[in-house]
Amino acid sequence: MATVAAQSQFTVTDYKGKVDPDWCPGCGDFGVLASLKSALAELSIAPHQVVTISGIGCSSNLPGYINTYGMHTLHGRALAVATGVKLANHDLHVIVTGGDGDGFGIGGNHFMHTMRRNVDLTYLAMDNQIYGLTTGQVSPTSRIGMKTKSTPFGSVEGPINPISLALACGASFIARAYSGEPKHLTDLIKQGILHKGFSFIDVFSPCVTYNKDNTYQWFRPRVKKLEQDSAYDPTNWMMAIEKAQLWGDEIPIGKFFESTDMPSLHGSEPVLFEGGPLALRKLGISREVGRELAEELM
Amino acid sequence: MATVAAQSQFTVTDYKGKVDPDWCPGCGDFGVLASLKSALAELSIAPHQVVTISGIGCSSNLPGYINTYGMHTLHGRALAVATGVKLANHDLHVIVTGGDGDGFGIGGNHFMHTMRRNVDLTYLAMDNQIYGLTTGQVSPTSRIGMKTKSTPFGSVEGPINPISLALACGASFIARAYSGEPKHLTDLIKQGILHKGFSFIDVFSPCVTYNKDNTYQWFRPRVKKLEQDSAYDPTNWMMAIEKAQLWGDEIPIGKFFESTDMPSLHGSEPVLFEGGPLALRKLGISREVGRELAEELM
Amino acid sequence: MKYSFAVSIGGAAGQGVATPGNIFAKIFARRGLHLYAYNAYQSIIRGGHTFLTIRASPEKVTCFGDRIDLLIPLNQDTMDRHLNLLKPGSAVVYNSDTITPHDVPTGVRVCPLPVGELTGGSRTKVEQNTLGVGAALSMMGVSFQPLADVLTEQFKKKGEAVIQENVGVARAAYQYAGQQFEPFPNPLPMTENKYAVLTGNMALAMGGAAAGVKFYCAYPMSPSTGVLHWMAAHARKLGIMVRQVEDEIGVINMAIGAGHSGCRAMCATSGGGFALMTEGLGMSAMIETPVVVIDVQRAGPSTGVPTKTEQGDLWQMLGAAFGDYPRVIGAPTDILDCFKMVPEIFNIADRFQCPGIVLSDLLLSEGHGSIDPNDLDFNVPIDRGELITEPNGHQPYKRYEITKSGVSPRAIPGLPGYIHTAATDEHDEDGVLISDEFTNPVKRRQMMEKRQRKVAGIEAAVPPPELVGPRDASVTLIGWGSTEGVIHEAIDLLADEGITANHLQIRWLVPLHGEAILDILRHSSRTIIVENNYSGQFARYLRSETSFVPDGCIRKYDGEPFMPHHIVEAVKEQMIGRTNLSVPAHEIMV
Amino acid sequence: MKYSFAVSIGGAAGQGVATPGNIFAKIFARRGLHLYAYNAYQSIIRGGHTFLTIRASPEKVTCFGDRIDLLIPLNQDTMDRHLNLLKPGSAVVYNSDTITPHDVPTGVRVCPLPVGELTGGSRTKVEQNTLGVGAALSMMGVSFQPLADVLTEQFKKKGEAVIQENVGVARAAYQYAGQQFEPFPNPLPMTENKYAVLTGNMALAMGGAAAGVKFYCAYPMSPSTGVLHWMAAHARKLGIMVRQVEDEIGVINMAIGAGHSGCRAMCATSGGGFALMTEGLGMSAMIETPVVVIDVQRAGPSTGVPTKTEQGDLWQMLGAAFGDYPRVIGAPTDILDCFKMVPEIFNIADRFQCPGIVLSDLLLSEGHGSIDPNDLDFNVPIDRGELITEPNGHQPYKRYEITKSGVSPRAIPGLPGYIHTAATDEHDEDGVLISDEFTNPVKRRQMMEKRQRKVAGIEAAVPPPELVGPRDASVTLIGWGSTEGVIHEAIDLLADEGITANHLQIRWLVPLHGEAILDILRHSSRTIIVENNYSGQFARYLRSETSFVPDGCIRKYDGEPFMPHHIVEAVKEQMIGRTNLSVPAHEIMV
Ligand SMILES: Cc1ncc(C[n+]2csc(CCOP(=O)(O)OP(=O)(O)O)c2C)c(N)n1
Ligand SMILES: Cc1ncc(C[n+]2csc(CCOP(=O)(O)OP(=O)(O)O)c2C)c(N)n1
Ligand code: SF4
Ligand code: SF4
Ligand SMILES: [Mg+2]
Ligand SMILES: [Mg+2]
Repeated sequence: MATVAAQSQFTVTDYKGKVDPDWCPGCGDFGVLASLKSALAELSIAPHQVVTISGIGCSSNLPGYINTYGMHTLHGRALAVATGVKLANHDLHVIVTGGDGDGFGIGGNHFMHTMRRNVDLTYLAMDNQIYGLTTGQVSPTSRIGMKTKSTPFGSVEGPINPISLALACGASFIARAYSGEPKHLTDLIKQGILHKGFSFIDVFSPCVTYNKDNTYQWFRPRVKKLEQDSAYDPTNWMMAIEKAQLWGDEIPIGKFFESTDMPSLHGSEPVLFEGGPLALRKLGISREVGRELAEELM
Repeated sequence: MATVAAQSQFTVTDYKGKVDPDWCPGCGDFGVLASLKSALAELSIAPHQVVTISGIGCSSNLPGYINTYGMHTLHGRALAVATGVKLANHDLHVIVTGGDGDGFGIGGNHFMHTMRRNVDLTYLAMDNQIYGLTTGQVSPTSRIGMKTKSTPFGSVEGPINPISLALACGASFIARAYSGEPKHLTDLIKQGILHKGFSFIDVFSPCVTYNKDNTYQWFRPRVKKLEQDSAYDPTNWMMAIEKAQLWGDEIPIGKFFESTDMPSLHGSEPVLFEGGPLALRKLGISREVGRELAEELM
Repeated sequence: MKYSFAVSIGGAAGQGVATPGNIFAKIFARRGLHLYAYNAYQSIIRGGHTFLTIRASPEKVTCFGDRIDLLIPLNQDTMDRHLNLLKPGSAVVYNSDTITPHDVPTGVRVCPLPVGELTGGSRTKVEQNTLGVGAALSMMGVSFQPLADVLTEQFKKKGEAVIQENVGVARAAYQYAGQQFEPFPNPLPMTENKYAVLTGNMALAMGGAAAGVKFYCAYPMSPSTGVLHWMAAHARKLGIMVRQVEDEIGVINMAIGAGHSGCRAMCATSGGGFALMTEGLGMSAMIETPVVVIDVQRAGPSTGVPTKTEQGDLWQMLGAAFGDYPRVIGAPTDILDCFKMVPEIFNIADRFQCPGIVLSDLLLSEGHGSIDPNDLDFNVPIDRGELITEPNGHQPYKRYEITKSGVSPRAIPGLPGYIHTAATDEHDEDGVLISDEFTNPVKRRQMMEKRQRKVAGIEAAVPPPELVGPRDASVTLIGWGSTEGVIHEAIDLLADEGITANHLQIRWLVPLHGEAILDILRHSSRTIIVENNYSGQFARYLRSETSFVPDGCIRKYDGEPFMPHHIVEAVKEQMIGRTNLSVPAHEIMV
Repeated sequence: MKYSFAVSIGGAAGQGVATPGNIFAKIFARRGLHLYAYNAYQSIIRGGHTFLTIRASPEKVTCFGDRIDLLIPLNQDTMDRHLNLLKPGSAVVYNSDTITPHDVPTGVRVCPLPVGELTGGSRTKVEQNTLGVGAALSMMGVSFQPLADVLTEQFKKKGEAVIQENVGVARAAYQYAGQQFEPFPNPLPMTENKYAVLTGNMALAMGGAAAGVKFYCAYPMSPSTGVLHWMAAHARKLGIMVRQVEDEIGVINMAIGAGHSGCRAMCATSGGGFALMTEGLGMSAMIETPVVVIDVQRAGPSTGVPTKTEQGDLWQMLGAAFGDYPRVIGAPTDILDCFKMVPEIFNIADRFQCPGIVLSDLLLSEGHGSIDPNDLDFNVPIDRGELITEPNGHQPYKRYEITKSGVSPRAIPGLPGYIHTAATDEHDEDGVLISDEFTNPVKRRQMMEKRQRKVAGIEAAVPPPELVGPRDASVTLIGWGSTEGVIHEAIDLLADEGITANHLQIRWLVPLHGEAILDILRHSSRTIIVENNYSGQFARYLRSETSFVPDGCIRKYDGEPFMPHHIVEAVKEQMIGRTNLSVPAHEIMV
């Protein structure tokens, strides 16, 4: 797959941000950024029609590195902000990026509820199983036994499984990717953006500085693409939840699940059926309507 | 099953609280309170060895109605408080009660993380699919189309499935009950209390005042006990997650899942291996240890 | 107030105190009478004790006053609690089948209704209450037709039979009272006017609608939930996106997201929910995206007394979020002002791209009041400030351009040519983080000063408070927000006793216009701050801005609002020098 | 200060500025020299620019001072940024293979190290830095052995070979410098003492350990995370339960739960996390369960500048949670005080069953300082107040018994005979909700007053601040918390210029002892408040309590701490009446 599809009006350079990333050399986040740009270019989405929204963390610095509208919000709150952005202007493509701590730790409640609402966002969790920006503490996806600055004797808490969680919360598009597989990642991001509803992609994005357990060397031999398993059916929820339990010598990546028949939140909210994006509608209330409202009180 | 097992030192009256519940006549919460008292009596657990902890809501008023130590905390925070209580004194039996809004709405993040940590608590979610105390708004377990004061035209958001969620988050004991089946509920609460680790019981507890959809009449013909299905194996996670998807003419109640080989948080935290409950240990640091700490800095 | 008439209805939650309340309200308002109704209730759904007082007058009614003219107890408990509070000339109407009065105060008329007899046995909850209303209206000298009309509307859905039945029993009681009970000396007056009746919460919601709110989200929390209910009920009619969110953190962040996209976005909560929103307010200030938050105060600390009123959130508002940032905080002074203030705050929040806070309280938000429907003017000025909604120059665009006013033109996402990232980390004019790479103290200082320059603009946009009443009065009563009405009435009563008082009610809390306030208070012979909290939160805030210390304070923190005589007696005891801190006791045991 | 010597090491994040810093610190401290080290860095892991200054003296060193004596740039960028700031007599040591000095200020000595040559090609990052240290020490007149010792310890784990290699290159540089570079006129002094070196965060954690903290939980947040790291590292040794929680809301609630069970529980965060904790503080106050929260301030608003310092959270502390409730807030004045204050706050929080807040900042928490190890006395007084941990009367037990002190004996769960429910709803003496059934204004008022009576007790438990220096000084400098050291040094410098100043440093913020402060300030000829924020948060708070307005203010809000000369020059410009608000510019561009 070329970085630029023949028919696209845009190349990845059109999405180059104002500053270069200051991530550590080798950080998995570079791959995620690159794939996101490629996906947008290949889908030929104009930069100004995209809003990239993040929380706080190394990964959450991404919006500053891409030429789209961006919001670098509060730690853990990106999905809530993004829901507001999307409902206020559903013509925009809204991409959410952030870390495992941001999304599954402090942001867990918004994650759960945004999925059940099927808000039409594409959420890229840059999952490095560690708190990077705060220099290396345990994260909700850190494995039992992992030694970090906050668990110097090894973590004793079971990790969450983002894929199972997303399936349980009714997300309509669920995938896992690896920043060491950029083409595969790009393809999943494109599918996610095209999906009408909430799309979640849990991306393994190694932290080369603080996570010495889950390195590229650790992931490379383990990740296995679901797409290579002809028997795998991503419309089969039970199959997906079973696959999601695999973790060890084999770790599946790819599209676990997609359901195309769930309405998105903005698609099921009559207020948006006509009249275009709320943000562009004219303010104020007519005298008549005002009078009717007053009459209700008499 | 008699309210008092032959060998128990206690009767339900030993657990009678200082004041009588002011729940609406017919509220499902009465049944949950009664079953909790029976379970404690049958297990012969002394009232002072129990702490009942809740958030805020009609259901969260329960600690005031039972003769155990109690904490009536903040809306959505009971599980976090309870984790602190248990870790500080792991000799105590800690029961957590609260509503669907309290536990799955505002409290969702603590719910998720308390389960993955397998904190040794028994959590009774009194699930009436509505916000009762605030006089009837939509809840995370309200069905699509449900009309409430905050969704007068019907809810458009998919509900969460507490059982699937608990399974996905790695809870080690997961059950569903119905306050219209007090014996069954009592039995499940007893199992939950005896379970070493986090036990979650999602109890249908009808709100007779604000939920006109999910009434006793609605539940009674639908609930079906898993215990009656001889083929059902609650140690089989995949079987559990499949069953958990059922919702309609048949709604399974009973023990969906139990795993006895996951260590509880306090059981896996070496600080608690010896020396008894933290709360009862003597404060302060010996001169020698103090000197060692200073030496680290020289 | 020359004349007013107050009816109180008390019973257990679930006995339906609200219905007769609404019937009286409709009849009074249609009769051209102003009214104010306050319901003292508990945080339970059934049982307990709720006590609704509705007071009517040809003049504006701003509080429930000091006197009950007619008591309608729906149960024995209410009779026992309130009978002894009745003054000579007042009356009690009750169901004599189930309730008996004990030691009736002299001069109080007892009017027993043989409900069983009047309803011919069939006795539903509703009917029992309807009877009371019927009898009451007859004693007030109100004709029967208005009641028949209201009952007909009320039971429209239930069908002719039910209407007939209710109108029937109401008439029976009306006629029975006509024969058995003395009417009140002066019949309830009547005017040409027609009034609308609404709560402060409804007014706040309508104010939002008038301001052009297109996105409203909330998490239910008493006493603010009424705003959500009105918004939800009118969402489709008005094209407003209304969402109930998982928690208040989600609420504020979602609202800011919608505001960032270009909508006017609003949310409402109470103190506990606001505590969870403060981090979000800081974001609003830092990314310079306006958002309007309504905080409806209730008695704290913590869960406190969810159904009781207090003005105890002021310092939480002042301390909301860390660091220094511009914002505007207003406290509406009556129900109509709830409607008026919301659009004003939106204009300021939009012009200065900062958070705006409306500080209401249970008294104001859940109290019912009458207003002239023409005052509900939805055609309000809308000023969105320097908002770029379509490409119009400003190139090259710098979202956080350093300007003299501190305001930088704000482009909404989706426009070609204005791409930028809004970050909660400190950033430069172009929105690029300065906390990464080379933090630059010079740029940091410039950005702090740019944002803070907006404070002067906000100050200019907000009028200073004004003194009401004679400059040379012997005492100046200072209040803020919801206490305006009761202070106003207390001043009338003081006048009756020959004490002249003037009145300074603070409506804008931030900015405060401390200098203007000092100019006023300098000329006062005695100053007393009246507020509904323990520590004198406003007094402490005023002092922090002006060094001013009042001669005395009147405070109340028992969950109930002030009654006029509380203030009158406190002023008197302070004027004879008995104390400079009065804490009136609340007599009615609700 | 008679004598001090400051070395600065600058480079990109990841170049390992910390290591040479620690080496110097160890050598200085073992030499019996006091030291203070401050690292100016950015919120990134690699790249950017970090600049560490370490200053040593036989006297106590409380800030990084005004002068760099020796600069060790690890990259060209550092050379370019800082060379021009060097004063005559100072020197710069650098790797001449990769770095070149441009326009060297007169009187500054350039000392190029041919690193390649000295290391014989093999050149790891570490070694390059080690070379600089070796050369520097030789110029300071320090013998080589101490460096050899430290390097040996440092590379112990890496084995003999690595040790040899590093000691080897260090010696080479040491000798080369001995031959090529002038030593500094007066060699680094030496004393009998041996000092411990630690950060404020480590001191706070140790203070918790000393106080008997058995439960510590946190969510990582700069600049407070150091407390978590120390606690986690020592959890097993000290038998402390240390937990990283899902968010700060979970943190405060979990800590309160542990406190309720009877543990001393502590947590730490920064402004953004604290915002999420405020609702929990209200619960602590309402259920009267003590908890201690450390807030380490950083530059706000919002995410702000995570790696930069500010004193901008004060009003957030004052406004934390709604309603009125008792609490204690202290701001430690130096690193040792971080250690001392925590046990003091715990005793107060336990005695008065209320939340306690320790207000630190990045400067204090991440700065390194030397202290006499004997001052780290872990044998601190522990007063748990009226805590019932075993059955001992108090029957019949009422958890919220109304007492004169406002303190009600607190029984921990698990005891037979003391069963009660602690509720965040208002409750009666027995813990039964009054918000249900019949809300009772009398009981509500009694409970408010009971809790608030504790304020007087807290006030008595906390000493008023004291003035340091001559009463008749020509200026009084008022600061709070972390600025004590720099103000102290500024006062020395002012004395050198013939200006006598005295010093009032506020350590306890709530309660403030306003009267005592006024008594002091009344006698001051000129008062200036020095604080590290934009709006004068302390000045405004002091005014709210005392009406006091200072003659002038010195403020800084660019993210960097004050340097002594900033204050000196500001005082001088204010004394000649040029301004009454000074905002010093920060020269070193980090
Ligand atoms: C309310 C709040 N709490 C804590 C922090 C500090 N903080 C910043 S980033 C972060 C976590 C970073 O981990 P992750 O989200 O996994 O992102 P990564 O850096 O690993 O990409 C934390 C705890 C914050 N900014 N705000
Ligand atoms: C922070 C906060 N937000 C909102 C509320 C208001 N509130 C009290 S109970 C409740 C929800 C009640 O629903 P649920 O938890 O299902 O309990 P139920 O009453 O149905 O038993 C809410 C929103 C609160 N007390 N605190
Ligand atoms: S610390 Fe880890 S996550 Fe952060 S930039 Fe470096 S490698 Fe990436
Ligand atoms: S409102 Fe509903 S939940 Fe609450 S007490 Fe009544 S019936 Fe029960
Ligand atoms: Mg991470
Ligand atoms: Mg509920």
